[in-house]
Amino acid sequence: MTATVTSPVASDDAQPEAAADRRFHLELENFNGPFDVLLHLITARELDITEVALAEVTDEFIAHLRALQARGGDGLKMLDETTEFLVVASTLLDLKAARLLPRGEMADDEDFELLESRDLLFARLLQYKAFKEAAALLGHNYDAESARVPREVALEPRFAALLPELVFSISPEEFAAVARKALEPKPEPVTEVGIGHLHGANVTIAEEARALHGKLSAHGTLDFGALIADADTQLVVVVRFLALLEMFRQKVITFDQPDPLGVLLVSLVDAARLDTDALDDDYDASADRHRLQPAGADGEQDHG
Amino acid sequence: MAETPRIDQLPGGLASGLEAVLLVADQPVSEARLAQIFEVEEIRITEALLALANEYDGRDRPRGFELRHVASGWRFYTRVDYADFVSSYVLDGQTARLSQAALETLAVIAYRQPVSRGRISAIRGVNVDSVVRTLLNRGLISAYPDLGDGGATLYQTTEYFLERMGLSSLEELPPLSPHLPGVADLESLDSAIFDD
Amino acid sequence: MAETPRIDQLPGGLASGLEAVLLVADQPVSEARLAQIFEVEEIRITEALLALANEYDGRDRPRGFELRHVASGWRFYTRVDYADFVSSYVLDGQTARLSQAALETLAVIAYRQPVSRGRISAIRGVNVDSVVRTLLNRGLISAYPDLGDGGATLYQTTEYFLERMGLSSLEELPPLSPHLPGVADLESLDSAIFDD
Repeated sequence: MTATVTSPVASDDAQPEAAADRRFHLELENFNGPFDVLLHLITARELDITEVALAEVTDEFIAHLRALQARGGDGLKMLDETTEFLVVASTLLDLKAARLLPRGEMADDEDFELLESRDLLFARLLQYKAFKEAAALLGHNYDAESARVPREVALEPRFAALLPELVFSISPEEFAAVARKALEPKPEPVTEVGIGHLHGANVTIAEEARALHGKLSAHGTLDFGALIADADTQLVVVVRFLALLEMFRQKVITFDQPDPLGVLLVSLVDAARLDTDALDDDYDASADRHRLQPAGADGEQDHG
Repeated sequence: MAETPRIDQLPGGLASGLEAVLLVADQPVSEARLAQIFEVEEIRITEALLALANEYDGRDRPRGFELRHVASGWRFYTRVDYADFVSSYVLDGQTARLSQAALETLAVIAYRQPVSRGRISAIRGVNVDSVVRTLLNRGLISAYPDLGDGGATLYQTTEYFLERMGLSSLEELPPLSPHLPGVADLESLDSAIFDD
Repeated sequence: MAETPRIDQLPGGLASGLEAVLLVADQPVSEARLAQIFEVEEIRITEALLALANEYDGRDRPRGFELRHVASGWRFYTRVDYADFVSSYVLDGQTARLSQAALETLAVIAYRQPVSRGRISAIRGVNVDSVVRTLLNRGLISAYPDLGDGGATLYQTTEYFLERMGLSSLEELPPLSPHLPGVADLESLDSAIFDD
């Protein structure tokens, strides 16, 4: 039991034909989110976590994501789950893409970024793995302790009688008020896990697109490094990259990359085409429009 | 019973088994019940308990606890010689006032009785074990008679509670507002929480 | 202390006195507190408790109870061997198992406390609201005292958590996997990406 992770399909190992069939089919409910799935995919292949065959894992992970989306269900919860998976999936995709490209020298910042995002993903995965192992230990302790029951019984009458006479002067009405307060449904604590932490408090694709649009309008053509020079977190970098992809789709800009892994040049072609409202619709669930969740989804939280 | 009872296959045997069960017994346990638990004849239970009680009274030293047979069964009690020390433990830090937590818990029990600790915890959002014990010790609540269904212990308020509130019956408790969730809603709330 | 402590004048002496007090205790009792009650040096308490625990473990037979040091003090527990019989007598929330999600969340809180739900979610990659609620109800975690800075609620493990895990203190938690980057690195990792 060193670094193994309990596999929900471990029973398959007993069947040779199941082992041959490496296709991805899992009981989704058995998993605890993207890291759990990723860990499973890696351990199912008996791979060293630091040398993951990214291409294979990525494909299966994306398949899993599709299955997750197809499952449907409670709107906000789905959104949470899906976005968590998306972060992992997009990082994996990034890495897979990098693998497919010819290996070159470490040319510039983007390479470092790619490495960084890989390291970040692995760091998070390792971290999750460590906690999962700790959880197994705690679970073991918890179960073992369940076999012992502590003594906790009411006081013997002779000692109970020693207790100082209770000062208990509350009117029935006051008492009812206490009951009312205690029985009232508690307001749900504010959820901190919207997609807020994905985009940071206030990083949105639409906003970043507007900002990029502004920069490009001023300079015409800029390389990617320059566009992210003032980004203070990885998140902003990621969001700007997504924004650029969107702008490319809207034919606002074009890309040019003369050399493999070389400088990525971004040029403005048609400034008027930019439609940031569409970006809000697609990405920004904290805006007023909620296209990603069914209208009136239950349990919607107030982010504020 | 042709087979050796399970308890006789354990190192401490019936004596230790009885010690274990009685240690956590909140009220006296009858010999019949113990016979059922250990799957042995009642006479063996009686003999074993008498031997234990005897042992505690002084085979090597009088223990700090004694095993006594009271009305409905057997229970551990502290030995009277050490009452001073026990009192000073019990009285240390005791106040004459009910804490806010105790009062709220009492209110939940009063309006939802009979109710289990699990349900109270779910309603209050915190573990209530120690507060429930305080209320028991204060005589404000008592365990609801065992339904024999193996379910969790349920709690209810006592006559003393009514006395202290100046009420003659529970019906005199002021009604709560109509928008509070009914018992049915709480059921589903609980299962949502405990199935997690 | 020139005079002989009162407890030494009683037939059973300190050992029996400790048995009596611990019998009424409904939570772990610290050695310091026992020293105060019996008016003897703490070291004598420690030695006496260790000797008692040892004796229960099997001088003549393993007793049905054991004396254990958990959380911040000593407490009587039933011995594991008799768990089947004890559980057929008491069936309570005690034995309800924790889900995988609850255990993972508990692990993150135990090792990263005090920690916000946002941070836990970031580490586990999923929303943890309902699991945190379950753990609060079970009394395994509690809200960290509000820092008054308007920040998110932080959570920490409770004394009861230590008891349930059979630990004397958080320091007894086994170290996290050795492959893991240093704690400091992860802190910065967390805050770099997930601070909201």
